[in-house]
Amino acid sequence: MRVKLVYFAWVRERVGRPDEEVDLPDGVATVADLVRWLKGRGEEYDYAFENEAVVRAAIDHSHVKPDAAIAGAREIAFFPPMTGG
Amino acid sequence: MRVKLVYFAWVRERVGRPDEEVDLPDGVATVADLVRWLKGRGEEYDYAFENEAVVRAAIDHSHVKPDAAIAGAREIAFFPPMTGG
Amino acid sequence: MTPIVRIQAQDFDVAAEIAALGGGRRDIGAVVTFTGLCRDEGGRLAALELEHYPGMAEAELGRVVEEARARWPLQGVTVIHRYGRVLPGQNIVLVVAASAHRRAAFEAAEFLMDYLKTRAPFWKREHLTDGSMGAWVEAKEADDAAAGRWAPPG
Amino acid sequence: MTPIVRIQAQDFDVAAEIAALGGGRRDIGAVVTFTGLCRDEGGRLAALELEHYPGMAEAELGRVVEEARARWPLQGVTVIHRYGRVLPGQNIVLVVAASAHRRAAFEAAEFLMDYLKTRAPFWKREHLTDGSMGAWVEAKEADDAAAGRWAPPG
Repeated sequence: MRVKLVYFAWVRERVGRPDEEVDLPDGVATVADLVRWLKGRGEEYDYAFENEAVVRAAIDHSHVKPDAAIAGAREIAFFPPMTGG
Repeated sequence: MRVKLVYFAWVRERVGRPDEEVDLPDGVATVADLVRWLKGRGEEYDYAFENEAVVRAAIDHSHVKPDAAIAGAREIAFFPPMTGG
Repeated sequence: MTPIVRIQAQDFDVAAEIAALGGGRRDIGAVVTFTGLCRDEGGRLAALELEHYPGMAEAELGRVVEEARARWPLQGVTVIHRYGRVLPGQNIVLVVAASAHRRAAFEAAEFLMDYLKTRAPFWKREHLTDGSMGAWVEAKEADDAAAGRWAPPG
Repeated sequence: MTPIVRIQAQDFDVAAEIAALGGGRRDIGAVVTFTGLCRDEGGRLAALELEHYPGMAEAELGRVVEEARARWPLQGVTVIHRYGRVLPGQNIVLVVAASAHRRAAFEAAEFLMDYLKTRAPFWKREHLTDGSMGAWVEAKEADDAAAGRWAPPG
Protein backbone atom coordinates (compact mmCIF):
# COMPACT_ATOMS: atom_id res chain seq x y z
CA MET A 1 0.00 0.00 0.00
CA ARG A 2 1.32 3.40 -1.01
CA VAL A 3 0.47 6.36 1.22
CA LYS A 4 1.60 9.93 1.82
CA LEU A 5 2.92 10.74 5.28
CA VAL A 6 3.01 14.33 6.57
CA TYR A 7 4.67 15.66 9.70
CA PHE A 8 4.23 18.85 11.67
CA ALA A 9 6.02 20.96 14.30
CA TRP A 10 8.69 19.07 16.26
CA VAL A 11 7.67 15.74 14.74
CA ARG A 12 8.53 17.25 11.34
CA GLU A 13 11.82 18.62 12.68
CA ARG A 14 12.83 15.30 14.21
CA VAL A 15 11.92 13.25 11.14
CA GLY A 16 13.78 15.83 9.06
CA ARG A 17 11.19 16.26 6.30
CA PRO A 18 7.66 17.67 5.97
CA ASP A 19 6.27 14.76 3.99
CA GLU A 20 7.12 11.58 2.09
CA GLU A 21 5.50 8.79 0.11
CA VAL A 22 5.98 5.31 1.51
CA ASP A 23 5.17 1.77 0.40
CA LEU A 24 3.84 -0.15 3.37
CA PRO A 25 4.26 -3.92 3.74
CA ASP A 26 1.13 -6.00 4.25
CA GLY A 27 1.42 -6.39 8.03
CA VAL A 28 1.01 -2.68 8.64
CA ALA A 29 -2.72 -2.42 9.35
CA THR A 30 -3.14 0.27 12.02
CA VAL A 31 -1.63 3.62 12.95
CA ALA A 32 0.25 1.89 15.79
CA ASP A 33 1.63 -0.65 13.27
CA LEU A 34 2.76 2.22 11.07
CA VAL A 35 4.57 3.93 13.95
CA ARG A 36 6.34 0.66 14.81
CA TRP A 37 7.32 0.20 11.16
CA LEU A 38 8.60 3.81 10.90
CA LYS A 39 10.71 3.42 14.06
CA GLY A 40 12.46 0.52 12.40
CA ARG A 41 13.48 2.75 9.47
CA GLY A 42 16.05 4.91 11.25
CA GLU A 43 16.96 6.85 14.32
CA GLU A 44 15.22 10.06 13.14
CA TYR A 45 11.91 8.17 13.39
CA ASP A 46 12.94 6.59 16.67
CA TYR A 47 13.57 10.10 17.99
CA ALA A 48 10.32 11.55 16.62
CA PHE A 49 8.26 8.74 18.14
CA GLU A 50 10.37 8.19 21.27
CA ASN A 51 7.27 8.96 23.35
CA GLU A 52 4.60 7.34 21.19
CA ALA A 53 1.74 8.28 23.51
CA VAL A 54 2.43 11.98 22.89
CA VAL A 55 2.39 11.98 19.09
CA ARG A 56 -1.08 12.41 17.55
CA ALA A 57 -2.23 11.08 14.22
CA ALA A 58 -4.78 11.99 11.56
CA ILE A 59 -5.99 10.04 8.54
CA ASP A 60 -7.20 12.12 5.60
CA HIS A 61 -7.64 15.22 7.79
CA SER A 62 -9.46 13.53 10.68
CA HIS A 63 -8.03 12.77 14.12
CA VAL A 64 -7.60 9.07 14.81
CA LYS A 65 -6.46 6.83 17.68
CA PRO A 66 -3.46 4.46 17.43
CA ASP A 67 -5.74 1.47 16.82
CA ALA A 68 -7.34 3.09 13.74
CA ALA A 69 -7.13 1.01 10.53
CA ILE A 70 -5.14 2.68 7.77
CA ALA A 71 -6.60 0.73 4.85
CA GLY A 72 -7.65 3.14 2.10
CA ALA A 73 -5.85 6.12 3.64
CA ARG A 74 -4.45 8.67 1.18
CA GLU A 75 -2.64 10.88 3.71
CA ILE A 76 -1.56 10.07 7.25
CA ALA A 77 -0.29 12.88 9.49
CA PHE A 78 1.76 12.81 12.68
CA PHE A 79 2.07 15.83 14.96
CA PRO A 80 2.44 16.93 18.60
CA PRO A 81 -0.56 17.87 20.76
CA MET A 82 -2.07 20.99 19.27
CA THR A 83 -1.39 24.45 20.67
CA GLY A 84 -3.54 26.72 18.54
CA GLY A 85 -6.14 29.19 19.73
CA MET B 1 -37.71 64.33 57.99
CA ARG B 2 -37.69 65.75 54.47
CA VAL B 3 -36.65 63.45 51.62
CA LYS B 4 -36.83 63.29 47.84
CA LEU B 5 -38.73 60.38 46.33
CA VAL B 6 -38.12 59.26 42.73
CA TYR B 7 -40.12 56.78 40.68
CA PHE B 8 -39.30 54.87 37.52
CA ALA B 9 -41.04 52.90 34.76
CA TRP B 10 -44.57 51.72 35.65
CA VAL B 11 -44.17 52.79 39.29
CA ARG B 12 -43.64 56.34 37.98
CA GLU B 13 -46.64 56.03 35.65
CA ARG B 14 -48.92 54.76 38.40
CA VAL B 15 -47.85 57.37 40.93
CA GLY B 16 -48.30 59.98 38.18
CA ARG B 17 -45.07 61.90 38.75
CA PRO B 18 -41.33 61.24 38.35
CA ASP B 19 -40.34 62.66 41.76
CA GLU B 20 -41.52 64.64 44.76
CA GLU B 21 -40.30 66.01 48.08
CA VAL B 22 -42.12 64.71 51.14
CA ASP B 23 -42.08 65.46 54.88
CA LEU B 24 -42.18 62.18 56.75
CA PRO B 25 -43.72 61.82 60.21
CA ASP B 26 -41.55 60.41 62.98
CA GLY B 27 -42.92 56.85 62.90
CA VAL B 28 -41.65 56.23 59.35
CA ALA B 29 -38.32 54.54 60.00
CA THR B 30 -37.86 51.93 57.26
CA VAL B 31 -38.56 51.55 53.54
CA ALA B 32 -41.52 49.31 54.41
CA ASP B 33 -42.88 52.03 56.75
CA LEU B 34 -42.52 54.55 53.94
CA VAL B 35 -44.44 52.36 51.50
CA ARG B 36 -47.24 51.93 54.06
CA TRP B 37 -47.32 55.69 54.64
CA LEU B 38 -47.40 56.39 50.89
CA LYS B 39 -50.29 53.94 50.36
CA GLY B 40 -52.32 55.98 52.86
CA ARG B 41 -51.84 59.11 50.77
CA GLY B 42 -54.04 58.19 47.81
CA GLU B 43 -55.14 55.54 45.39
CA GLU B 44 -52.32 56.28 42.91
CA TYR B 45 -49.85 55.06 45.56
CA ASP B 46 -52.13 52.17 46.46
CA TYR B 47 -52.06 51.19 42.77
CA ALA B 48 -48.28 51.61 42.41
CA PHE B 49 -47.58 49.49 45.48
CA GLU B 50 -50.49 47.05 45.12
CA ASN B 51 -47.99 44.22 44.97
CA GLU B 52 -45.40 45.49 47.46
CA ALA B 53 -43.10 42.52 47.07
CA VAL B 54 -42.53 43.39 43.41
CA VAL B 55 -41.49 47.04 43.82
CA ARG B 56 -37.78 47.54 44.47
CA ALA B 57 -36.22 50.38 46.44
CA ALA B 58 -32.91 52.23 46.51
CA ILE B 59 -31.56 54.73 49.01
CA ASP B 60 -29.08 57.27 47.66
CA HIS B 61 -28.38 55.15 44.56
CA SER B 62 -27.92 51.81 46.36
CA HIS B 63 -30.34 48.89 46.33
CA VAL B 64 -31.99 48.25 49.73
CA LYS B 65 -34.45 45.76 51.24
CA PRO B 66 -37.80 46.78 52.75
CA ASP B 67 -36.40 46.65 56.30
CA ALA B 68 -33.65 49.18 55.50
CA ALA B 69 -33.59 52.26 57.76
CA ILE B 70 -34.23 55.52 55.93
CA ALA B 71 -32.68 57.85 58.50
CA GLY B 72 -30.32 60.28 56.76
CA ALA B 73 -31.52 59.37 53.25
CA ARG B 74 -31.46 62.19 50.70
CA GLU B 75 -33.15 60.33 47.85
CA ILE B 76 -35.31 57.22 47.95
CA ALA B 77 -36.25 55.51 44.69
CA PHE B 78 -39.00 53.02 43.88
CA PHE B 79 -39.05 51.01 40.66
CA PRO B 80 -40.02 47.66 39.11
CA PRO B 81 -37.54 44.78 38.76
CA MET B 82 -34.86 45.86 36.33
CA THR B 83 -34.89 44.82 32.68
CA GLY B 84 -31.70 46.31 31.29
CA GLY B 85 -28.92 44.51 29.50
CA MET C 1 -6.20 49.70 34.69
CA THR C 2 -9.12 52.14 34.71
CA PRO C 3 -12.45 50.47 33.99
CA ILE C 4 -14.71 52.27 31.54
CA VAL C 5 -18.37 52.64 32.48
CA ARG C 6 -20.62 54.73 30.27
CA ILE C 7 -24.36 55.37 30.07
CA GLN C 8 -25.19 57.02 26.78
CA ALA C 9 -27.96 57.59 24.25
CA GLN C 10 -25.73 57.16 21.19
CA ASP C 11 -24.52 53.89 19.71
CA PHE C 12 -21.08 52.43 20.42
CA ASP C 13 -18.36 50.91 18.23
CA VAL C 14 -17.21 47.50 19.48
CA ALA C 15 -13.87 47.66 17.64
CA ALA C 16 -13.07 51.12 19.02
CA GLU C 17 -13.86 49.97 22.55
CA ILE C 18 -11.65 46.88 22.20
CA ALA C 19 -8.84 49.09 20.89
CA ALA C 20 -9.29 51.64 23.70
CA LEU C 21 -9.16 48.88 26.29
CA GLY C 22 -6.13 47.18 24.76
CA GLY C 23 -4.30 50.46 24.27
CA GLY C 24 -1.03 49.03 23.00
CA ARG C 25 -0.68 46.54 25.84
CA ARG C 26 1.24 43.36 25.00
CA ASP C 27 0.28 41.22 27.98
CA ILE C 28 -3.39 40.67 27.13
CA GLY C 29 -4.09 37.14 25.93
CA ALA C 30 -7.88 37.10 25.74
CA VAL C 31 -10.60 39.64 25.04
CA VAL C 32 -14.26 38.67 25.33
CA THR C 33 -17.00 41.03 24.20
CA PHE C 34 -20.72 40.72 24.72
CA THR C 35 -23.06 42.86 22.65
CA GLY C 36 -26.75 42.86 23.50
CA LEU C 37 -29.02 43.92 20.64
CA CYS C 38 -32.65 44.86 20.21
CA ARG C 39 -34.64 42.01 18.59
CA ASP C 40 -37.69 42.71 16.44
CA GLU C 41 -39.58 39.84 18.12
CA GLY C 42 -40.79 38.40 14.85
CA GLY C 43 -41.74 41.79 13.42
CA ARG C 44 -43.94 42.78 16.39
CA LEU C 45 -41.46 45.32 17.81
CA ALA C 46 -40.83 48.76 16.29
CA ALA C 47 -38.44 49.93 19.02
CA LEU C 48 -37.45 49.60 22.66
CA GLU C 49 -37.55 52.64 24.90
CA LEU C 50 -34.94 52.34 27.65
CA GLU C 51 -35.58 54.34 30.81
CA HIS C 52 -32.81 54.57 33.40
CA TYR C 53 -32.06 56.09 36.78
CA PRO C 54 -29.32 58.66 36.13
CA GLY C 55 -26.66 58.63 38.82
CA MET C 56 -27.63 55.24 40.20
CA ALA C 57 -27.08 53.54 36.81
CA GLU C 58 -23.44 54.71 36.75
CA ALA C 59 -22.96 53.87 40.45
CA GLU C 60 -24.44 50.39 40.15
CA LEU C 61 -22.51 49.49 36.99
CA GLY C 62 -19.36 50.75 38.74
CA ARG C 63 -20.06 48.42 41.68
CA VAL C 64 -20.68 45.45 39.38
CA VAL C 65 -17.37 46.18 37.61
CA GLU C 66 -15.50 46.38 40.92
CA GLU C 67 -16.98 43.04 41.96
CA ALA C 68 -15.77 41.47 38.71
CA ARG C 69 -12.29 42.93 39.23
CA ALA C 70 -12.18 41.50 42.74
CA ARG C 71 -13.01 38.03 41.38
CA TRP C 72 -10.88 37.78 38.23
CA PRO C 73 -7.44 39.11 37.24
CA LEU C 74 -8.69 41.52 34.58
CA GLN C 75 -6.42 43.70 32.48
CA GLY C 76 -9.30 45.75 31.15
CA VAL C 77 -13.06 46.01 31.54
CA THR C 78 -15.63 48.15 29.75
CA VAL C 79 -19.38 48.41 30.27
CA ILE C 80 -21.51 50.66 28.06
CA HIS C 81 -25.31 50.79 28.35
CA ARG C 82 -27.54 52.85 26.11
CA TYR C 83 -30.77 54.58 27.08
CA GLY C 84 -33.56 56.12 25.02
CA ARG C 85 -35.01 54.70 21.84
CA VAL C 86 -33.29 51.67 20.29
CA LEU C 87 -34.41 50.06 17.03
CA PRO C 88 -34.35 46.34 16.17
CA GLY C 89 -30.87 45.32 15.04
CA GLN C 90 -29.25 48.13 17.06
CA ASN C 91 -26.97 47.74 20.06
CA ILE C 92 -28.20 48.07 23.65
CA VAL C 93 -25.31 47.04 25.85
CA LEU C 94 -21.61 46.22 25.54
CA VAL C 95 -19.36 44.38 27.96
CA VAL C 96 -15.65 43.87 27.27
CA ALA C 97 -13.34 41.87 29.53
CA ALA C 98 -9.60 41.39 28.92
CA SER C 99 -7.30 39.03 30.77
CA ALA C 100 -4.12 37.03 30.27
CA HIS C 101 -6.19 33.84 29.93
CA ARG C 102 -9.48 33.02 28.28
CA ARG C 103 -11.37 31.48 31.19
CA ALA C 104 -11.14 34.67 33.28
CA ALA C 105 -12.22 36.84 30.35
CA PHE C 106 -15.22 34.60 29.55
CA GLU C 107 -16.33 34.26 33.16
CA ALA C 108 -15.97 37.97 33.93
CA ALA C 109 -17.97 38.98 30.84
CA GLU C 110 -20.75 36.55 31.66
CA PHE C 111 -20.78 37.61 35.33
CA LEU C 112 -20.97 41.28 34.33
CA MET C 113 -23.98 40.59 32.09
CA ASP C 114 -25.77 38.43 34.69
CA TYR C 115 -25.28 41.02 37.43
CA LEU C 116 -26.05 43.98 35.22
CA LYS C 117 -29.36 42.40 34.13
CA THR C 118 -30.67 42.14 37.69
CA ARG C 119 -29.00 45.15 39.33
CA ALA C 120 -28.54 48.01 36.85
CA PRO C 121 -31.53 50.40 37.02
CA PHE C 122 -32.77 50.22 33.44
CA TRP C 123 -36.30 49.43 32.27
CA LYS C 124 -37.38 48.50 28.76
CA ARG C 125 -40.71 49.43 27.23
CA GLU C 126 -41.89 48.11 23.88
CA HIS C 127 -43.12 50.23 21.00
CA LEU C 128 -45.06 48.06 18.55
CA THR C 129 -45.07 48.06 14.76
CA ASP C 130 -48.85 48.64 14.78
CA GLY C 131 -48.08 52.10 16.19
CA SER C 132 -49.27 51.35 19.71
CA MET C 133 -47.30 51.68 22.92
CA GLY C 134 -46.50 48.19 24.18
CA ALA C 135 -45.99 46.98 27.72
CA TRP C 136 -43.02 47.35 30.05
CA VAL C 137 -40.83 44.31 29.57
CA GLU C 138 -41.19 41.95 32.53
CA ALA C 139 -38.14 40.81 34.44
CA LYS C 140 -37.27 37.16 33.89
CA GLU C 141 -36.85 34.69 36.71
CA ALA C 142 -34.14 33.13 34.56
CA ASP C 143 -32.11 36.33 34.97
CA ASP C 144 -32.32 36.15 38.76
CA ALA C 145 -31.28 32.50 38.61
CA ALA C 146 -28.36 33.41 36.33
CA ALA C 147 -27.15 36.10 38.74
CA GLY C 148 -27.65 33.75 41.68
CA ARG C 149 -25.32 31.08 40.34
CA TRP C 150 -22.31 33.34 41.04
CA ALA C 151 -21.55 32.50 44.65
CA PRO C 152 -20.43 35.41 46.88
CA PRO C 153 -16.69 36.08 46.60
CA GLY C 154 -14.80 33.65 48.83
CA MET D 1 -27.05 30.73 8.26
CA THR D 2 -23.66 29.99 6.68
CA PRO D 3 -20.85 29.67 9.24
CA ILE D 4 -17.62 31.45 8.35
CA VAL D 5 -14.38 29.51 8.84
CA ARG D 6 -11.13 31.07 7.66
CA ILE D 7 -7.45 30.23 8.04
CA GLN D 8 -5.35 33.21 7.03
CA ALA D 9 -1.98 34.88 7.48
CA GLN D 10 -3.35 38.42 7.63
CA ASP D 11 -4.99 40.08 10.62
CA PHE D 12 -8.78 40.30 11.04
CA ASP D 13 -11.12 43.13 12.01
CA VAL D 14 -13.48 42.16 14.84
CA ALA D 15 -16.04 44.88 14.03
CA ALA D 16 -16.17 43.88 10.35
CA GLU D 17 -16.68 40.23 11.30
CA ILE D 18 -19.52 41.10 13.71
CA ALA D 19 -21.14 43.22 11.00
CA ALA D 20 -20.74 40.46 8.38
CA LEU D 21 -22.32 37.94 10.70
CA GLY D 22 -25.19 40.22 11.71
CA GLY D 23 -25.82 41.30 8.13
CA GLY D 24 -28.91 43.40 8.78
CA ARG D 25 -30.69 40.69 10.76
CA ARG D 26 -33.11 41.96 13.40
CA ASP D 27 -33.62 38.77 15.41
CA ILE D 28 -30.14 38.52 16.98
CA GLY D 29 -30.18 39.38 20.68
CA ALA D 30 -26.64 38.49 21.72
CA VAL D 31 -23.23 38.48 20.07
CA VAL D 32 -20.20 37.13 21.93
CA THR D 33 -16.71 37.52 20.50
CA PHE D 34 -13.51 35.96 21.72
CA THR D 35 -10.21 37.35 20.51
CA GLY D 36 -7.02 35.50 21.40
CA LEU D 37 -3.88 37.63 21.28
CA CYS D 38 -0.13 37.03 21.36
CA ARG D 39 1.30 37.95 24.79
CA ASP D 40 4.88 39.18 25.14
CA GLU D 41 5.39 36.95 28.24
CA GLY D 42 6.96 39.71 30.27
CA GLY D 43 9.15 40.90 27.39
CA ARG D 44 10.65 37.47 26.73
CA LEU D 45 8.73 36.87 23.51
CA ALA D 46 9.52 38.59 20.18
CA ALA D 47 6.94 36.69 18.15
CA LEU D 48 4.98 33.49 17.82
CA GLU D 49 5.31 31.38 14.69
CA LEU D 50 2.11 29.48 13.99
CA GLU D 51 2.41 26.33 11.92
CA HIS D 52 -0.76 24.64 10.69
CA TYR D 53 -1.92 21.65 8.67
CA PRO D 54 -3.55 23.13 5.57
CA GLY D 55 -6.72 21.30 4.62
CA MET D 56 -7.15 19.60 7.97
CA ALA D 57 -7.23 22.95 9.81
CA GLU D 58 -10.25 24.07 7.75
CA ALA D 59 -11.89 20.64 8.03
CA GLU D 60 -11.43 20.40 11.79
CA LEU D 61 -12.64 23.95 12.48
CA GLY D 62 -15.64 23.20 10.29
CA ARG D 63 -16.41 20.11 12.37
CA VAL D 64 -16.08 22.06 15.63
CA VAL D 65 -18.46 24.70 14.26
CA GLU D 66 -21.01 22.06 13.22
CA GLU D 67 -20.85 20.55 16.69
CA ALA D 68 -21.56 23.98 18.24
CA ARG D 69 -24.50 24.51 15.86
CA ALA D 70 -25.92 21.11 16.85
CA ARG D 71 -25.77 22.09 20.53
CA TRP D 72 -26.96 25.70 20.55
CA PRO D 73 -29.51 27.66 18.48
CA LEU D 74 -26.99 29.91 16.77
CA GLN D 75 -27.92 32.62 14.29
CA GLY D 76 -24.33 33.14 13.23
CA VAL D 77 -20.89 31.73 13.93
CA THR D 78 -17.45 32.77 12.73
CA VAL D 79 -14.04 31.22 13.40
CA ILE D 80 -10.86 32.82 12.04
CA HIS D 81 -7.41 31.47 12.88
CA ARG D 82 -4.17 33.06 11.73
CA TYR D 83 -0.97 31.28 10.81
CA GLY D 84 2.58 32.51 10.29
CA ARG D 85 4.37 35.10 12.38
CA VAL D 86 2.33 37.00 14.98
CA LEU D 87 3.77 39.75 17.16
CA PRO D 88 2.89 40.47 20.82
CA GLY D 89 -0.31 42.50 21.01
CA GLN D 90 -1.54 41.11 17.68
CA ASN D 91 -4.55 38.87 17.12
CA ILE D 92 -4.26 35.09 16.75
CA VAL D 93 -7.81 33.77 16.76
CA LEU D 94 -11.36 35.08 16.60
CA VAL D 95 -14.58 33.33 17.52
CA VAL D 96 -17.96 35.03 17.11
CA ALA D 97 -21.26 33.45 18.18
CA ALA D 98 -24.68 35.07 17.73
CA SER D 99 -27.95 33.89 19.20
CA ALA D 100 -31.33 35.21 20.33
CA HIS D 101 -30.23 34.86 23.97
CA ARG D 102 -27.00 35.50 25.80
CA ARG D 103 -26.46 32.13 27.47
CA ALA D 104 -26.31 30.29 24.15
CA ALA D 105 -23.92 32.85 22.64
CA PHE D 106 -21.57 32.71 25.65
CA GLU D 107 -21.60 28.92 25.89
CA ALA D 108 -21.09 28.40 22.16
CA ALA D 109 -18.15 30.82 22.04
CA GLU D 110 -16.48 29.17 25.01
CA PHE D 111 -17.13 25.69 23.61
CA LEU D 112 -15.64 26.69 20.25
CA MET D 113 -12.47 27.97 21.93
CA ASP D 114 -12.13 24.93 24.21
CA TYR D 115 -12.57 22.51 21.30
CA LEU D 116 -10.44 24.49 18.89
CA LYS D 117 -7.55 24.55 21.40
CA THR D 118 -7.35 20.77 21.61
CA ARG D 119 -8.47 19.76 18.11
CA ALA D 120 -7.45 22.35 15.51
CA PRO D 121 -4.07 21.41 13.96
CA PHE D 122 -2.02 24.50 14.85
CA TRP D 123 1.31 24.59 16.66
CA LYS D 124 2.98 27.63 18.21
CA ARG D 125 6.71 28.19 18.34
CA GLU D 126 8.32 31.00 20.28
CA HIS D 127 10.82 33.49 18.88
CA LEU D 128 12.63 35.21 21.71
CA THR D 129 13.64 38.86 22.13
CA ASP D 130 17.29 37.78 22.56
CA GLY D 131 17.19 36.73 18.90
CA SER D 132 17.13 33.01 19.55
CA MET D 133 14.56 30.49 18.38
CA GLY D 134 12.53 29.41 21.37
CA ALA D 135 10.76 26.13 22.02
CA TRP D 136 7.54 24.74 20.63
CA VAL D 137 4.78 25.73 23.04
CA GLU D 138 3.67 22.74 25.07
CA ALA D 139 0.02 21.74 25.17
CA LYS D 140 -1.66 22.39 28.51
CA GLU D 141 -3.49 19.74 30.47
CA ALA D 142 -5.85 22.53 31.50
CA ASP D 143 -6.94 22.80 27.86
CA ASP D 144 -7.79 19.11 27.70
CA ALA D 145 -9.74 19.45 30.93
CA ALA D 146 -11.58 22.48 29.54
CA ALA D 147 -12.57 20.60 26.40
CA GLY D 148 -13.54 17.57 28.47
CA ARG D 149 -16.11 19.45 30.55
CA TRP D 150 -18.43 19.67 27.51
CA ALA D 151 -20.34 16.41 27.73
CA PRO D 152 -21.09 14.64 24.44
CA PRO D 153 -24.25 15.97 22.75
CA GLY D 154 -27.35 14.34 24.29
